[in-house]
Amino acid sequence: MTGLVFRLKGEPEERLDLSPLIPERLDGLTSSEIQKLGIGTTKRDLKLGDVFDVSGADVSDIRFEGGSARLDKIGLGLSKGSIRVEGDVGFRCGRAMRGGAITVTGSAGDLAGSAMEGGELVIQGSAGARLGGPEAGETKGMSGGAIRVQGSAGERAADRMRRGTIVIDGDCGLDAASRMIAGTLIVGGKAKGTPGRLMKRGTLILAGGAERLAPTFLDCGPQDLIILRLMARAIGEELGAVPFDGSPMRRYGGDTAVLGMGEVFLPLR
Amino acid sequence: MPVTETAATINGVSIDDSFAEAFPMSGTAIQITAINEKWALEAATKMTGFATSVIACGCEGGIERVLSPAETRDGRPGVRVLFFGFDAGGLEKQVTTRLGQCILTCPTTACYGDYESDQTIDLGSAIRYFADGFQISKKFAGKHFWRMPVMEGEFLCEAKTGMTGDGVGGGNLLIMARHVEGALKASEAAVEAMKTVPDVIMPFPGGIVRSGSKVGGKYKGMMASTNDAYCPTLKGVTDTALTEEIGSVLEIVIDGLTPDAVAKAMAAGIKAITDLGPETGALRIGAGNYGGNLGPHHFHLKDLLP
Amino acid sequence: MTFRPASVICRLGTESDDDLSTQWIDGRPVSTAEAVRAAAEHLAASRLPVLTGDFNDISAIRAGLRVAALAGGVVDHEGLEAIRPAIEAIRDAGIVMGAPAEIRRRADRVLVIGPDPFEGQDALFEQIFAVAPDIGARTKGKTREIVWLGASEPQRFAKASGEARSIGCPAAELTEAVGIVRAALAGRRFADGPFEPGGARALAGWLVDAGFGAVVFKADAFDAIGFEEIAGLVSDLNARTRATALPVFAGSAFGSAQAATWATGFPMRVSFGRGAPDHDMELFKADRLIGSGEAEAVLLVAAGEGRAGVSSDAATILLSTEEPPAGSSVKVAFRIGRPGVDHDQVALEPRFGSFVAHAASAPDPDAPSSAALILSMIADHLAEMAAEKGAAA
Amino acid sequence: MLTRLKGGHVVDPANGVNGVTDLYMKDGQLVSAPTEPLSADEAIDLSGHVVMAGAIDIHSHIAGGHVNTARLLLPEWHRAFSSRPGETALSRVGWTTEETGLRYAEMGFTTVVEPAMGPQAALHAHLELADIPIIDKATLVVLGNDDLLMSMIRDGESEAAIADYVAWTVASSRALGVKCINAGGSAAFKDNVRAFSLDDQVPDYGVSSRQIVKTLQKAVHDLKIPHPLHVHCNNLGVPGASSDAAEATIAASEGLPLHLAHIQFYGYGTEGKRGFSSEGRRLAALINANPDVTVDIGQVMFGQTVTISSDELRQFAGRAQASPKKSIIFDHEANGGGVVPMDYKATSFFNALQWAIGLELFLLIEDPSRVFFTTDHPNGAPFTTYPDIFALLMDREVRARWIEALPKGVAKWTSLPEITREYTLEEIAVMTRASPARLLGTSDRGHLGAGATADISVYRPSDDKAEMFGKAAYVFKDGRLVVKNGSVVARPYGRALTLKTEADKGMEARLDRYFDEAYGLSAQWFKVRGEALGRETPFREVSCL
Repeated sequence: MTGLVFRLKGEPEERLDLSPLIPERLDGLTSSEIQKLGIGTTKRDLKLGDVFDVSGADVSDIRFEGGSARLDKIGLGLSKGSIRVEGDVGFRCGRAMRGGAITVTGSAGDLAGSAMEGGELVIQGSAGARLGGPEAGETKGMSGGAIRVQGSAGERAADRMRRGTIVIDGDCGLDAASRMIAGTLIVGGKAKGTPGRLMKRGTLILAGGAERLAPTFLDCGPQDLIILRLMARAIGEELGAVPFDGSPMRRYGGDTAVLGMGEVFLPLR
Repeated sequence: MPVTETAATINGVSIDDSFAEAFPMSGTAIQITAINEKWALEAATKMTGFATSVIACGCEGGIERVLSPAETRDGRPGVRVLFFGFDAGGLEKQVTTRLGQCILTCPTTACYGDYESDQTIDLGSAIRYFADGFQISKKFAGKHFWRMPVMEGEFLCEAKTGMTGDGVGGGNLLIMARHVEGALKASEAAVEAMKTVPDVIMPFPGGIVRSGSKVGGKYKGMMASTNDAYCPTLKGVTDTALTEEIGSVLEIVIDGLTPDAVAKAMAAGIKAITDLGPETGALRIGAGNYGGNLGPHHFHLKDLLP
Repeated sequence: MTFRPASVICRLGTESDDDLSTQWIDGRPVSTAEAVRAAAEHLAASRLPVLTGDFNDISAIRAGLRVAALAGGVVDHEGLEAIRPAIEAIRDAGIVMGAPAEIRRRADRVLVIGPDPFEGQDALFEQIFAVAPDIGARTKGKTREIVWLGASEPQRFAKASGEARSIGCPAAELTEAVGIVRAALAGRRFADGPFEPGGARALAGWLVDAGFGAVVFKADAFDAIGFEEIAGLVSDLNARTRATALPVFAGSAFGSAQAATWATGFPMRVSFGRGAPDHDMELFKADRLIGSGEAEAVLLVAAGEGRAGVSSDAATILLSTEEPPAGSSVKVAFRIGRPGVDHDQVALEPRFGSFVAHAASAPDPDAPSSAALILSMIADHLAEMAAEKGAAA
Repeated sequence: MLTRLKGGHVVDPANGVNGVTDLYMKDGQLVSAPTEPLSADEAIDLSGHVVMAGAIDIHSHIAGGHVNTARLLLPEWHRAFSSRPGETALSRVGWTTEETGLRYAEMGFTTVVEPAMGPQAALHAHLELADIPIIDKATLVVLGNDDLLMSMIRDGESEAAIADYVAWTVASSRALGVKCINAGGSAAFKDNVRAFSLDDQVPDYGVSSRQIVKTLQKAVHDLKIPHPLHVHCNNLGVPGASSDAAEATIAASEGLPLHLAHIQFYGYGTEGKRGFSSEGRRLAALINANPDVTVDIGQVMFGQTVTISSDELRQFAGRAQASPKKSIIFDHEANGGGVVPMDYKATSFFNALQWAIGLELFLLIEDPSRVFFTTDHPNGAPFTTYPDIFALLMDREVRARWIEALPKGVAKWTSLPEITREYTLEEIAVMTRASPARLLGTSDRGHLGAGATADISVYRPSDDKAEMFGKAAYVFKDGRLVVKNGSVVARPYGRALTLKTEADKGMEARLDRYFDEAYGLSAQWFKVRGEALGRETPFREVSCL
């Protein structure tokens, strides 16, 4: 059985809510039922068939041919199977996913991997703001699984992150890891702004350095820690090469404005 | 006088038609790494000290083998250590107590679970409070670790390790020789061969025990007492299992995470002893049992011949 | 004092008494009914209309929300971006906050953080600071002490009843300054920050020793983290003593956001595109929707001079206190009266901490209609269109 | 137009009717049967249906500053929340003004009282109420933590002066009655007091909570306000202290009527190893023995909700239990308040016992005309859980199933499993129609006699009481069909019921001065004018006794 393919007919005029297109919700639907799924976000009541050509059948292997920054909520709540998008995606890609895998060959909008609990999200381009972060009012961001962004990420990546791993190969925008509860954020490029503000626990490995740290982060000096080696190795096996190798880094503890049990690792230099 | 049939004679060493009777135990494995092999071994040796018999030591433990850096979790030299106990609770208590005293304390070490199972016992999760609130929990790539600041740096310890309730304790060989030199030589050869088998330990000193025991004794409260049937000095006055030419007997006790591992270890031991031959080594190989009614595992020697 | 109705209960006047000089279609003067019909039809025909502007009358935002609900549109407020951090911080982490009237009577120690919260709000300043605390067993009769963190001089607070001093701090480091006060309060360490360590500890001690402390700041002067940090400081203080926060909001956005919250469950940037209200601070931002072309019709409410400029190419329905500019993308224009001047106005009153109905200060029967009335008429027309459509189907 | 409602089983205890009979309505009112029955212009066949007056909820936080703050605080629980897969526990709530009206109407409720309107937030409350469709609304204005009242008591001012102040507040805020919330507690909390009981004194004033309650009770009585003082006692939710507070307050009624709100939250003892036990039986006995006292329950049901209260002191204490962990606490002038999210878990011993205590009180208070049906929405549970509560009261087998599912050990601590009582339809009608109307002084509703407002709810009888009361077959509001088969078919706006009181001129002048001098506020700002609300008929006035 060949994978289910959604081929985008052209740039949609409105944003699309593609949350119904996960294996759990497509399973058992006929092709014509799939065509009739409502995916529009305006009063026009747009149907899937208006926007995509559909082929293939295996709902556990979904592919989008052609992307757009207006394709929102791809893989929302995904728990199994795989989704591959050839192109860009909009907001909330992989939000609240619990398992399975999503690959985006282009870039993603805001809230990619928002509050995800499990599974793996790979964005080969860049990600927007609040990568892995919570929605309005939610007290927890990402709480499991792994995200890799091969480009850069927007502001507030890993906000309120509670568990799991995020690797950003490029730069990350202002105030990464704000209000972090626990978990691990690894950044290959520069961390802009003041990362880690209001973090209670958790680990920031900023291999490309930070623009600045708040005075409620305290220098603990260079540290040669087994955990760094172990993480480089284990996360590398899980997500591919990571931008640190386990050699000694300078450790900062903070944010003492709140609990102060978080840590930031910066290159020795 | 008990009559023991001979199952086979290989290279001049006769093998009893007998079996080792063994018992289910809860078992686990951990990995200890350190800056070099010396310190990994120091920690492992201390941790497995006084862990010969579950009856008096609370658990049985031993070094399974030394691991090369390529084999360890963090790429440093390491040691794999196995522990066995009556049950999961007892095992966990022993392992965590020994972990706290012998690994946490030992310079440069780190400690990881080294047995995959859904059933687990605590490692770092049990001793993390030593860090007085400064402990850090890390979960990544499906694993959970505790990091504890210590004066030397940071002690890294996996939160839990897998355990099995289907481990086996009490696999054994009785090595019977003309005199103690031969018994020791044969036993040493057997232990060396057995060490190449994964998932087993021989918990007694050098893997060898001279004070093999029977169940109970004449004194109230003794759970075990000397195995008089195999004591050469009592050959005449007791119901002996020894023939006249046997002047000394040693025993190798084997604990394994699986029955198969115990069987493989026993087979390796038998091969090593028979390869050595009766002149420099042992005349006869036997096994200890209690008539077959106590332990569910019966390792028949005739099934384990080279 | 009378209060003139300005909302849904009003109906169109007869054509004969209609003022033809206050509404236009494509620059051509038309009757109110024609303009309302054209506006309603345009909104109904558009894929995703967006309503935005300054909605400085609660009656107007209530009517605007009704228009959006009926037209499947989005509602935004031009002042929302400025208070977005405040809304986000409050709903993410909570706050302990107080009314100005209570702070006036009870606060013996006031910490002011950041840019002057009372700029343009002299009456609010007077209300709080003209007198000394006069109630509370722990506060009554005390001389009010004011510390302004982030200023080189006490400036306006020198005129307050009590003693004022200032602690300098670069604007960009105010959040960090608050962070080190929190660390000091909890007995945790901190590195060299925007002010010296002894100062941070002294300030923390000063706050803890207050009978009733108030932390006053401009609501839109901080990002969400900064706002949350200040709210966190007040929360920490309340474990040991009493303290309350006063974020000072300016403009009409917060009041409109509250009305949107009761009507839709969300404080705006709400879309009715799919019927039920949906909320997203980013996706439903008017500028973004118009810029990206996702919204192709705009209804703009603009009050005040120079507010009638419409920069986008999207077809616009303009409700403005000014005449519409010639040759713009404005399709339908309404001249509206000034809320609170020509018309009565319901607005959030900072001194009151709640809504107040203000009667028109210069009521003029010849003044153009209120935005609320125009919007109500458009909504009524949309409702009629929907009813006809329903009946036809 | 004369409409005949034909052949329904009418349950109208206020008029002693419980049987099949026809009703007639005209111009929004019920009228006597015409001499010639065929003269009706329209007939609706209700045979096989149960017909009652529209239900009245006397205590439900549906509008106002704190309610709106709860909406603001919890976007993630909203039904329309943009991206949360699946339904959330709080999502069935009428969380907007719009949905509040629709959901209530669908259950056959036509009048709902918002019980905690701060005087300074009166316009805000009325603006929200004006946006709630279909149902009629009313408010109780909160006094008892205000500087002026406490100062007047301290200074020994006359009862008449105090009554004038109360009258001014009721009239300005367009309220239907007066509520007193942890009298003096919010004021004490502002002086850093963290626990406050009936005979504790408010610092700086030297006035006790008891004095405040008694003074207000007397003023309300002297002003002939129909609804007795609505009291939220001290120490809400504190094991031991809560039941003591309720007991002391009941004892303090001393022959004048008094209404105690959400009594369930006071039914907590300290027995057992968890230090939490039921005082339901004891409180019910006290209430049975004190005919001056009426109560509503504030039933707890399981699931995510949010507590909204002007009891600032207790809400601040409750913030430690917030779930999710966030809250908003207000230091208003006069009253304070707090919004604290709460997740009542069926697996929790404490929450399960709270649930049981509420039902004990419902079932052990003998007179259904003195106990009112509330969840203290949304504090104990959202009002959308009402159908389940009707089933629990009317069907002991439903109760047994729920008890069965509770955590082990809960049943031991409550008498609920032994209680066999089942509410009858007539008792339900007393509790939710006839008595609330009498308690509020709104004689035009709560019954189906001639002259009553034609607010009528019609149910399809079912053994499943939750189904029966969850979706009314028909609801008429002011004679207009607004709900059919559980769905809203028309959504006119109702009115706010307000008390016809007049403020004394002298008090008017005094308050102009007082608010200006003490708070820097205009007394005019406290006055709610109907014109500001944007509805054709925003109010309907109710006469004093």
